Amino acid sequence: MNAIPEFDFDAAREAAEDGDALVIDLDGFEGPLHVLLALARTQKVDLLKLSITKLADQYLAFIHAARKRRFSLAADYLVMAAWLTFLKSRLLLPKPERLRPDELPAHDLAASLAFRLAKLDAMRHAVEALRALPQTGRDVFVRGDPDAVVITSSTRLDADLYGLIQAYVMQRRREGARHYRPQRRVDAYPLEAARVRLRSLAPELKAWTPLPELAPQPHGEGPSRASYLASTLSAGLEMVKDGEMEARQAYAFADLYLRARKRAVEPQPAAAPK
Amino acid sequence: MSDVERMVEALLFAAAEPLSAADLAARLPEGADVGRALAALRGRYDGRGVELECVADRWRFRTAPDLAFLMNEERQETRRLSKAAMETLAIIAYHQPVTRAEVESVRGVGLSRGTLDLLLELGWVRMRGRRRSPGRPVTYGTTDAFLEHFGLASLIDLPGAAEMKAAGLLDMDLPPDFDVPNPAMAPSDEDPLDGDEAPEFQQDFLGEEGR
Amino acid sequence: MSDVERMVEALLFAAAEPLSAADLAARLPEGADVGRALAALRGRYDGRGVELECVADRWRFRTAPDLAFLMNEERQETRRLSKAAMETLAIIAYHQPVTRAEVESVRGVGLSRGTLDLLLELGWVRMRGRRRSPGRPVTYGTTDAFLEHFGLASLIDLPGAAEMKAAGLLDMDLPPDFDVPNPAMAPSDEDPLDGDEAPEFQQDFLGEEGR
Repeated sequence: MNAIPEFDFDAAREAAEDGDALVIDLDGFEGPLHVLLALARTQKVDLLKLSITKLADQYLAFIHAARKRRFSLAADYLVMAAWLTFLKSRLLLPKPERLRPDELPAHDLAASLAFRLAKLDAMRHAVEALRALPQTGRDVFVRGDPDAVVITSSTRLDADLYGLIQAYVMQRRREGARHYRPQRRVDAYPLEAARVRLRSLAPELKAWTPLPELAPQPHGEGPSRASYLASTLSAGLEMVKDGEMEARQAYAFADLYLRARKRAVEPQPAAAPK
Repeated sequence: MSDVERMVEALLFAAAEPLSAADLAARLPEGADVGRALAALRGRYDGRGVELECVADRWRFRTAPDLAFLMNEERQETRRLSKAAMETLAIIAYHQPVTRAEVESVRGVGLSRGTLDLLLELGWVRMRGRRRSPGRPVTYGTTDAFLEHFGLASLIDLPGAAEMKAAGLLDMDLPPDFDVPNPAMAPSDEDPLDGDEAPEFQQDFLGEEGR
Repeated sequence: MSDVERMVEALLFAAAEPLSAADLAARLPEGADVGRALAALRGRYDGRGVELECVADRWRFRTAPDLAFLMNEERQETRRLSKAAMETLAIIAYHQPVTRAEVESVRGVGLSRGTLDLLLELGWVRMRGRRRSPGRPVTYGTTDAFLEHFGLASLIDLPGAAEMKAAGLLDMDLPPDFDVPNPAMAPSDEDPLDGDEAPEFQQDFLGEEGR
């Protein structure tokens, strides 16, 4: 996939005007696949017989509507939009295209997407089915007062791998804490230093760069990694506020990316009308 | 009612947790037919206020599901699992052994911190081993506690599992190329022919949002 | 079986303590004839492995007195590994071959005799050899039974730092030099055990504890 085409906003608008677009809140969707599934369900066909081109239009209309309502969309949604546009164009092209050896026929890609949606759909049904099962402690109850002589099952021993590594980490942590010498000063990375450093880096920061790469690396003595990260983030956010940098994060707790803000606003391609 | 049946009934009533047929046999007189006693008891308690049930290959008495409304005093306030956690649980249950990457690929989003560890902490999910594939990723599966909580005798009894399997929906094999690109590793490894199209595409959206 | 009888049965079964007729009536639908249901239930359970009993006007199920012999069996069952045992096992697993003194140094507390014995008895830990260092202390490692129980094909498959992190166990609080040893690549600085180790092991222990 080496061409990321421009969005086909005309098709998207048509789909929207056809009433095919869901009016949706972005809340409640965890990612593009969940949105696609909700859209696909509106086609009311077997997910494996889905019209992918129609789905692509629906999705682009959704993105379009979301942006009109000034939702800030995570990068995942936009990447999916680009990928669907690309897939749609390949599906609509006449066959002759010569495939690169590492390229799959468009119809296989479409079938795979349909399969993924069907699978996610099956899992969401599974969630509903699990929730509907009588659950212990919620719907069904075991004996409230078992006999004093506790009879337990002898054929299982509660020791699992998670417990094992948890026990290991806890001890190593305690071991570390024992060697902690409180008289040693705890160094913090000064915010001013972080500001100066980030400002000096900014001109080179043309690409999205993960925060950990921007923060200085700890070396033996001195501030901890956490302190370097925190001060660099803090300085970065100030610069974002001042319009000098941009920040991106795909979802909560995901890696945070920073880059310098481009000064001149570049001409917009054929974008959505107001 | 046979003696063995009485004994099995008493043991299961007294027990603090489900017992396997082997656990029961170990406490009964030599040669007792545990299987028959369990079948007879199950029939005897059918439709009653308390029923005999098989969970995770072990047996227990429990109240009938339709009487749940009476049990307000016994009901434990359980933390309601988030949608993400429930989906993750379902994917692990139906696909096990399954890797973290596979769970993420089914959902199309990364697992946020706190989802998998919550399930591990609850004791419903466990690490099972490692996949024999490059990188040897750790695989996850469900525990007996999971089956017990949901009242399932075994994994075969997961609702709809047979149908999903028959429809091929539980396969993990996707064509290797089917991969929605990951924005975190965006355009650096792209074909140079297309110049900086991808960054421009980002710029486009940012620009519009900033309007 | 009447509906009220079913409800009374379920309530008594799930209750944490004996219930009076008034307690039951308060939780049943208006107008339910509790007395009749209790009498019917008592008759139904007569002669069974479980009986309905009334003590000081409160009702409860209890196992039939003649079956008490089934319950009296005191079993020393190691169902849950003690915290100390789990921690010791974890250190042996990751740091093997490891001496008793090394285990104690990581844990920061002395290792009680019973803990190591239990692990040896379970067959999860074994004596591996003797360290080539002054005093030639015995080294310990894990067994095939350990691998089997934890679903590991080999020691290489023990979760490493990456998996610990994925499971939410590692965070930035850890010292920067934190690493998880790979026991499959441990250096060989030990001699094989000589023939008849068991008595010597005892001696070894006695000597060490008697210090």
